[in-house]
Amino acid sequence: MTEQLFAALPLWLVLISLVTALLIFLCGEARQRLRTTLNLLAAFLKLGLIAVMLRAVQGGTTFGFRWPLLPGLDLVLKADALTLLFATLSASLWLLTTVYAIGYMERSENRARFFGFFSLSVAATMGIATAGNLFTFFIFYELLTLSTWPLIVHRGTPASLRGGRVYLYYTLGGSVLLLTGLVALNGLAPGQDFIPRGALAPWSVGHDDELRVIFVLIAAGLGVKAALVPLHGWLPQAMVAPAPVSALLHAVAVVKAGAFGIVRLVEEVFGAELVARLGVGLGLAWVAGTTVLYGSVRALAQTDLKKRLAWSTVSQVSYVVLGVALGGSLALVGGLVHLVHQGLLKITLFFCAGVWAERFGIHRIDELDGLGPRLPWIGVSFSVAALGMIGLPPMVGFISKWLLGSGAIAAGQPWVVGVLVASTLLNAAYFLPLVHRLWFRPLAADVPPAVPLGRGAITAMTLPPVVTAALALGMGLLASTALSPLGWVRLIVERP
Amino acid sequence: MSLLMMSGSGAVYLLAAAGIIGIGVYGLLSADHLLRKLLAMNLLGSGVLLLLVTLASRGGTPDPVSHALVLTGLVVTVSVTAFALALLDRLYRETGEIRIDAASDDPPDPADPADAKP
Amino acid sequence: MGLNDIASTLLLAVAAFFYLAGTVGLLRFPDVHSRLHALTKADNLGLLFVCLAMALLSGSARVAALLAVVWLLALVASAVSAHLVARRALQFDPQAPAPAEHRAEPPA
Amino acid sequence: MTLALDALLALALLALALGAVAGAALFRSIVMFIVFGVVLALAWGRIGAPDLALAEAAIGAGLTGALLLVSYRRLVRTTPRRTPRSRPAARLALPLGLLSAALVLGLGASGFGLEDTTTAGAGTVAVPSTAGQAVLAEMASLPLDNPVTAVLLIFRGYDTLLELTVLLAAYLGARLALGGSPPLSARSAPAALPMVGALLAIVVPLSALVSLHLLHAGSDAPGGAFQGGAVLAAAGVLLVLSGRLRAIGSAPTSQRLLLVLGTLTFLGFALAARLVGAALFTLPGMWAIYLIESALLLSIALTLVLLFAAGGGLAWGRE
Amino acid sequence: MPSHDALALLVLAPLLAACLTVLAPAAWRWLPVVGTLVALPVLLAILTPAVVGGGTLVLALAGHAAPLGIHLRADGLALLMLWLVALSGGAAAVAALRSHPPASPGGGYFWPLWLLLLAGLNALFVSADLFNVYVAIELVSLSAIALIAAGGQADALRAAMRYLLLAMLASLAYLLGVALLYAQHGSLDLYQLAAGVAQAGGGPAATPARAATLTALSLITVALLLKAAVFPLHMWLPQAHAQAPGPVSAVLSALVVKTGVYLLYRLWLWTAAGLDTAAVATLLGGLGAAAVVYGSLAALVQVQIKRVVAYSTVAQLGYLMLVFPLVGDPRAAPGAWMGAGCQLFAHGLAKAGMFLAAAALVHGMGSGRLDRLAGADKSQPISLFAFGLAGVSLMGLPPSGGFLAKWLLLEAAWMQRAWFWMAVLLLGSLLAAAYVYRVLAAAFVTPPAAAPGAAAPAQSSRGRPVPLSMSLPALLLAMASVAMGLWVEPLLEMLAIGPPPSVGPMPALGGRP
Repeated sequence: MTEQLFAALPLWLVLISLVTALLIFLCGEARQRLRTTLNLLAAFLKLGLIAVMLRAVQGGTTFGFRWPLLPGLDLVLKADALTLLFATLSASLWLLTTVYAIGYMERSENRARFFGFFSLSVAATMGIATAGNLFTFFIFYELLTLSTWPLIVHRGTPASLRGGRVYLYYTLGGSVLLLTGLVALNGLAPGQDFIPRGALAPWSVGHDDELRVIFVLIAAGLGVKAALVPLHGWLPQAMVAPAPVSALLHAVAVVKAGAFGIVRLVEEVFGAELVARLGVGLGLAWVAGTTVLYGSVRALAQTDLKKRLAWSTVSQVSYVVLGVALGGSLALVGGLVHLVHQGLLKITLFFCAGVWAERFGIHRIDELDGLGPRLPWIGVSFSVAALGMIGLPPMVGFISKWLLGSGAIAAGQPWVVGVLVASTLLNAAYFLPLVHRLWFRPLAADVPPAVPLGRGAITAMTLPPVVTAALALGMGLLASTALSPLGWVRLIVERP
Repeated sequence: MSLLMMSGSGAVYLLAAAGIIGIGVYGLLSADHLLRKLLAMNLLGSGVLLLLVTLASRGGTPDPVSHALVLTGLVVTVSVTAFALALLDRLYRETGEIRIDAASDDPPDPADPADAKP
Repeated sequence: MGLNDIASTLLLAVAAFFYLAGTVGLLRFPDVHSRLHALTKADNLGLLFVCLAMALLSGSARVAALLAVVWLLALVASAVSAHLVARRALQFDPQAPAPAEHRAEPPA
Repeated sequence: MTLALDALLALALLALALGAVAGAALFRSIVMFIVFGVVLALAWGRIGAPDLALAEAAIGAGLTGALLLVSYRRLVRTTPRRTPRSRPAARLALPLGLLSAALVLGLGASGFGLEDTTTAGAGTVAVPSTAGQAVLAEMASLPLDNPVTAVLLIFRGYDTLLELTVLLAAYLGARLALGGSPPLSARSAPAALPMVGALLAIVVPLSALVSLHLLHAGSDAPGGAFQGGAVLAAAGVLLVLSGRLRAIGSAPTSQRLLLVLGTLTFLGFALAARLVGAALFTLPGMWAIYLIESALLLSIALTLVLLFAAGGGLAWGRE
Repeated sequence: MPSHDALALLVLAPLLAACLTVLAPAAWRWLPVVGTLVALPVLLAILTPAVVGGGTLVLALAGHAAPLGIHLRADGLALLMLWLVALSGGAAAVAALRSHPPASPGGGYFWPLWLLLLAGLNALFVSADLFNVYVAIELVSLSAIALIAAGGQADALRAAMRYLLLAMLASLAYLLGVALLYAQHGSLDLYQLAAGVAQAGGGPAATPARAATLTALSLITVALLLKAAVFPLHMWLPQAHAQAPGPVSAVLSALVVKTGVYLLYRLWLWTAAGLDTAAVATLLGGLGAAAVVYGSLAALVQVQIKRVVAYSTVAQLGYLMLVFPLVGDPRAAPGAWMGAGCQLFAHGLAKAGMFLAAAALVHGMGSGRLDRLAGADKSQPISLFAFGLAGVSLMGLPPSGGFLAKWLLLEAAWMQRAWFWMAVLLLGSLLAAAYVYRVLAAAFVTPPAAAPGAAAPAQSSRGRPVPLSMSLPALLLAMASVAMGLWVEPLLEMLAIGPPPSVGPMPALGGRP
């Protein structure tokens, strides 16, 4: 019994956030203290569980939970190393985002609804992390769509409703593609679980074209959330959401879910060899490369801070896809580790942007002049994250790019190095000016006075970015240690 | 009754039933006044019942089951008709209408400000 | 062809004559009252003769009695209904062949 | 000769139906419809369905006609306000009518084709043993001689039960549709007239007698609860028309009981069969059949009268 | 109590209850709701294990076997519908307690009719006799239409009258078909007829028997299509369902229109199983596809929330028609059949919940118009949440019953490479998402009164509180329709009992195909 419960830990991981969401919905708008306590409690509990699983998985234990839904179709939750990489990232970042949101949302309405769906979307993310087969993955992938929509339209303004509508059009369209691919796959090879190096090889004989179509369908379905060009249209629109939501969307939940799904698809459904043999990997790589460059170029053109960050996400997340698509362990390591790095850096940036927006009502880039000294902690964190994004050694960004580049060469795709270099230059071109404005420009005369906030709120909004920035820095410096993301990813890639 | 005679007169009543059904359908579609529509409906019903019995009485031996069915059908028809007339009465009182366009689905006036129908 | 049959046939012929007369009256007479006058008298007689013919044909007392009851009932019914129609007609314009509301379908 | 008579009846039916549908004046159409019912009753008799002849005369012609007439009276009280919409359906009326007639005719003919071959025994298609034949075969073992009643109460009693509930539903639905509005007066004859009184004094008891006779005869001869109930209802209709009875908003308990008496009795016997270990709906004997039929008769009569009077209940005396 | 009695009592008990409520509305005011909520589930709890364990249950009433007598018959499909009646009917009854209190004058007529409606539905689902089905149809239509008219507004009366005329016409067409079948084959039993129909229909072309049989079948089919409001015979549905009182709309959409579909399944998958029905299946499927597209598009342009829901019913019934072409392929048949069952059940629950939620929203916001819905997320959270959940099931998003249905149908379509049906299914779910989204978005709009900076009371004034007895049943039904997606095992067990002859044995849950 107990070992069954223990084996079902992934399920608990999902249930915690689910239950939290329901409790928050129930306890209503007024009971803020209770809500905060619940949020933090659940977040810590989840981190604890993940810690336990980390140890166990390192020790070689595997967790699994299976619940039959239809004949030959099960709901499977499991925890392997890859799961935990994503779970750890999202769980810890969720904790910080929650803290941040508590401060950020202090004066706004419908907090119960907000935090309820917030927890719900995190539950979906946990499900995506622990999904044991593509079908389960799809279930939570859709749940994520549903639970993030209310967050995006939270403000209820026409603009946010428009953003939400676009978001739904894209994601539901994507889910139709995904569903079709899934049905087809299930018709071809019924009831496949995620298995290292994929399990389709036995079925592939004589079905190459079918498999190509299926791969394209599923990849496209996932590419919508991963914001691959040309399926990226919703992401900039979704910027209307409150800052914590943007942070969640970009760093933890939605975009990452897409990228993570592509990892699972390539590595554990089709398997790298099959993908290479079908020749779909290269195509994916090209798409990712294009996205990297396109996103950077568009980011350069933005004058709105959050818009620029959004476009940079479009480009950065594709690094992950790129790494996976190239094949070969080096590139894969680079891609996977960027999953973590980009998350940390991007969430820091969004936190900071949110603080400026909330306290000074600043949204445009040219309003940033001289804000660094005004809120030093925020300014420093932002700068650190920006430099990390550019990939300045010894920042984390550098590690990912280096691994990707060498992996590309190893995979015989030198053009990728060109892409990387170009995008690095572009990153510098759109991030350095921000840092420059922050520190080396005189404070503009017409900057409004900071909106007065409670101490608690200020701390709640300042602490998270500082922590994430520090983490990013630390991971760069301690990259060689075993428990750093890099070490963990190595463990994943070099597993038997 | 000899088979020949029965099937002969049976044929006659079959003709009648077919004619009545046709007339009923015609009336149902052409009628404007709801009362007329109901009347045509009753004609149609009689035609169907007549057909039921005529067809079922094989070789002159009348078929008791079909008779029982028709008896049931008669009572059902009169019940439905009575209810329809009551409905018509109320409709007439509420709207002053005695005709309805059965083939179209007229949506309520969108400009209607207070149309709460819980 | 026995006596019975001949008698009943004659009776039926007479009945037919009366019915014809009544019908012609119904169709030809100018107003409600004269029409009623034609109908009630003639048709009741016609019915009487039909009943007689039937009674003769059946040749059983029971049937004859039943037929008598039938005729009497018809008599009463026609008397009352004729009376009612006459009253109703009086309430309207005496020239009117029938109560106005029955003249045509209600205007829409 | 007989064929000629049948043909005459058929022609009359068609002519009357056409008149009822195409007539200019609605009132005349309704009268035509009533006459149609009477002729149809004759036709039933000719086909060898006397039960149906009775039922048609009482229910089809009598009550339906009365219902149509009384609601006609109500509808012409004032003139409607709306002008009619144009109805495309009307253009299709004639072709569709002809089409359906032809269709049915063809099918019926084909049906007869089968019948003649089979009954002649020459047909290759084996004669299916119809439910009707099965019933006739069973009749010998039954206490009653009228196969129709046997089917209604013994073989397909379940249908009859549901049919009763349809009648009940019609009453309830009519009440619900009419809402709280007070029942309209259906009386047409000035009740004070001595002649009307005399007529009622003769007709009402007589029709009660007839209905009882039909009920009793039903087990062996044509007739039964439905015909009897309809005749009794006709008497009630007369009383309503003459203002002796009037409709009131809601029924007193006694009338409520009468309304559901038939259904309850039938249900009771259907269920009680299980208590004695028999199958559901098996009736213990003739007495049960008589009991059920009397209950049915009362319920049917009251329901029909109430439907006619458009009232929740009945009360003596004029409003 | 033997399961046979439970089977019969499922029909007789509501009848008895109806009689008692007519007899003394005040004394028995608790009977309708308690009866629906307790008696039906209890009876089903007795019946279900017997059927699941012992296979299809057949009860010859009065001990007379067909064709002499009438059979009651409970197989998996019937059981499923009976459960649906009990669940949706029960929840709707609770909601109706508020709108039509039994003590009120109207309630004295409303509740007996309610019980008669449920009795008629049960009778229809368990009947094996064509004519008995006719009587049941009449009972259902009559009581349903009366309940629509219970509203009493002009629109409701018009809708009821239109529905009544079409229903009468349909019943007569059905009766005509039955007359032909009886004259042809001498039996009224749905299942006994199968042999004769197969023999006659399979016979050489243009034999009279064949012509009569096929025409009879098509007459009955047209009648049932009208009852089931399948495009293009749906014209009566939107007004009727939108104008009826909320709980009545719920039962109409969840159960009453289903009777037509259910009988179509019985007719074509059982009675006419012996015929080559490929063409018919394609035709019905085509109608279904048209219904899916038309209904969804129409739902997209409605301004009344209840009309949106009504048109979504038109669309969802289309899915049930798609089953006909999909069960054709023997390999795909079991999946398609399971999909049909899931869709029947899931849509029943979800649509009932959605109508109840819509009624609660209309009651709470004081208007049925979408643009009056702004701010409902604050004043009517439960109803809106229920609406959203039901919507999830309707658009077939996981995890929900609707999703399982869509998945199974898609899989069946894929197996026979039926791209068209696949496309229709996917398009339908997208459109469903669109029209559900319209309602939710309308509710999420910040009401102008409560624009940023406005005082808090300005928005709290929008919408009045809705009694829990109206919103909670909606929520429970919606949650059930979603939860079904996670635990569909009992449903599949039922469906495996007595599937159509053309459908092979059902795969067991958890087993690998």
